[in-house]
Amino acid sequence: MAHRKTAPLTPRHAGSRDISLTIPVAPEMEIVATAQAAALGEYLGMSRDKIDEVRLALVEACINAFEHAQTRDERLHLTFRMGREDEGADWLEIEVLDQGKGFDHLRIEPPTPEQTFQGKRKRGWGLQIIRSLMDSVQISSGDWGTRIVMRKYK
Amino acid sequence: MAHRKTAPLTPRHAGSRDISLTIPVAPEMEIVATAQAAALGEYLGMSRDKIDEVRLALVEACINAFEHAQTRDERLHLTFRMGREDEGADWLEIEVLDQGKGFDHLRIEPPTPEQTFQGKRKRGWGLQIIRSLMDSVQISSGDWGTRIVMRKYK
Amino acid sequence: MSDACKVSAQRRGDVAVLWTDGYINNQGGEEIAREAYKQLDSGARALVMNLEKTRIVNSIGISILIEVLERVMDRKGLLAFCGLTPTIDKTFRIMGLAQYASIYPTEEEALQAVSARV
Amino acid sequence: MSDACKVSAQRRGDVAVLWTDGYINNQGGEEIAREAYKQLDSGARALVMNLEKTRIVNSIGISILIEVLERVMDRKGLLAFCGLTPTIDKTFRIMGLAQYASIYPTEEEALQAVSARV
Ligand SMILES: Nc1ncnc2c1ncn2[C@@H]1O[C@H](COP(=O)(O)OP(=O)(O)O)[C@@H](O)[C@H]1O
Ligand SMILES: Nc1ncnc2c1ncn2[C@@H]1O[C@H](COP(=O)(O)OP(=O)(O)O)[C@@H](O)[C@H]1O
Repeated sequence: MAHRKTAPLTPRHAGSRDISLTIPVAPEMEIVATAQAAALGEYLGMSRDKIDEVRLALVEACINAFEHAQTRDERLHLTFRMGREDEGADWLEIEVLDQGKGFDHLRIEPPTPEQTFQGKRKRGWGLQIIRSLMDSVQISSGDWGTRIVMRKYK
Repeated sequence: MAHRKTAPLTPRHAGSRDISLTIPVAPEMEIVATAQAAALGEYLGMSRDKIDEVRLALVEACINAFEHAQTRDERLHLTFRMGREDEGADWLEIEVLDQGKGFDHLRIEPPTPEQTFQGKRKRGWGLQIIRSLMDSVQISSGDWGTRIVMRKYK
Repeated sequence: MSDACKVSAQRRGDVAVLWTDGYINNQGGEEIAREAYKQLDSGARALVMNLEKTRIVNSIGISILIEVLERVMDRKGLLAFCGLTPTIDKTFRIMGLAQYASIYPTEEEALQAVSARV
Repeated sequence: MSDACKVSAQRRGDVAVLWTDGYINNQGGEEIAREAYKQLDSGARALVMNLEKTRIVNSIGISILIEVLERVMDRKGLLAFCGLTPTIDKTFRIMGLAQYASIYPTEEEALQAVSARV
């Protein structure tokens, strides 16, 4: 594992306004998780299309953990945070934490449509989609697992 | 407090299929919680009306904790479980746990419509509504807080 | 917050129709009460509340609706509900609101019934 | 599970229209592929996929749709999408599906366009 770090296994800064959701690693649980994202997006008054973008990014983060992480606890830990910039822009932040094997995200090559269409490998788009749909994305990973923190402005 | 018990402060039997949700004690967070209940009801294929019953029962349990519990951690801990009886009936169970001051639920007098209409006190219906809308309800409370476990069959 | 209940109203002679949209909690209930009292104060003798765009009324919301109903009854007016989901209907029955107010399936039926009585 | 994607289809001459309803993940994608191949095998030369009742297609679902598109292109057939939400449209563009398949706002426009070309 390239990024060995001390394992921050609890959510980054568990503020009292955070909402935490733990789901089992099981098919379609990612859709159950999106219900929470949608409810908070609505709470903030986000548009339906932006909520869909957040939901898809969250789906991709969840299925990555389901497919690749081999989590030790067979659970996925989500934290939802809402906040407002000084200039007044509301945001919704979602942290997806798995206690899995981790990966070196800097060494993941971004896929191209050409490769996807010519080649046998059609996968590898999850992180790309997350980055395109969210306003900011931070990934940290190590042998403690993987944490993705992604934010969308209203 | 009438019911002093050793404090079971973690969810009863945290099975790996459980979904846990922690929300802050704050206005309208109960509605955010109902999104989770609705998503799981839909996952089980529950009818829209039954899902509404579960949502309202959950709202009542949440606002009770918000209003009365004086939680030490300013958070409410929800656990969602799904299961199937031997005869094949699916159910959704929701546990609402607060770390508040507790109350003696056996000494709560059920309200009547007559009292409600004649008298000054119009409140006091929350637990009654929960019991009417859910198929089974268990309450335990002590100075560790209050736990309501309620189940609805599909 | 998009969950906040929106209330609108329209006057049809002696009858005021109120429409709600969204979750009726304490704020939603107070919003409805404010509009209801405004209508009563400006001469409405009957209120029809159409809740078809509301899926949840919590017990605090209902307790406020009961206060509105008492105020209407004090003034010898009428209050009718319509457009209730089965769950809201059930809750109104549990709390006894259904004993003192009338409930109709549709706005049309509610309007007809109260218009015949004011 | 109500989230599972439902797929239905109807044949209009050389063109088969497929409608999806719900979340398109691996199972949903495979459901669509099965129906698409059935239509191609029974002589359809163009497919129109109407996704207006789908709000989420995940990357696995899209990868399966790309396989369907390749199979259609191998047979010199046509594939058109319609009824995409802005988010699905965006994702199709990111993954390049939009470069190889055509996307139309409505089913009518999609049908017109492919019918003119088969
Ligand atoms: N949570 C995770 N744990 C371990 N490895 C991961 C995780 N997320 C992504 N990866 C690795 O990064 C690669 C790229 O992920 P992604 O862009 O989502 O595409 P895909 O999942 O389709 O392969 C995966 O194939 C996997 O090797
Ligand atoms: N989670 C809780 N913590 C402490 N006290 C509670 C809790 N839930 C209910 N109670 C007590 O039980 C009473 C009855 O509750 P309920 O039937 O929901 O009606 P209401 O909340 O309208 O008073 C409350 O007034 C309160 O004293």
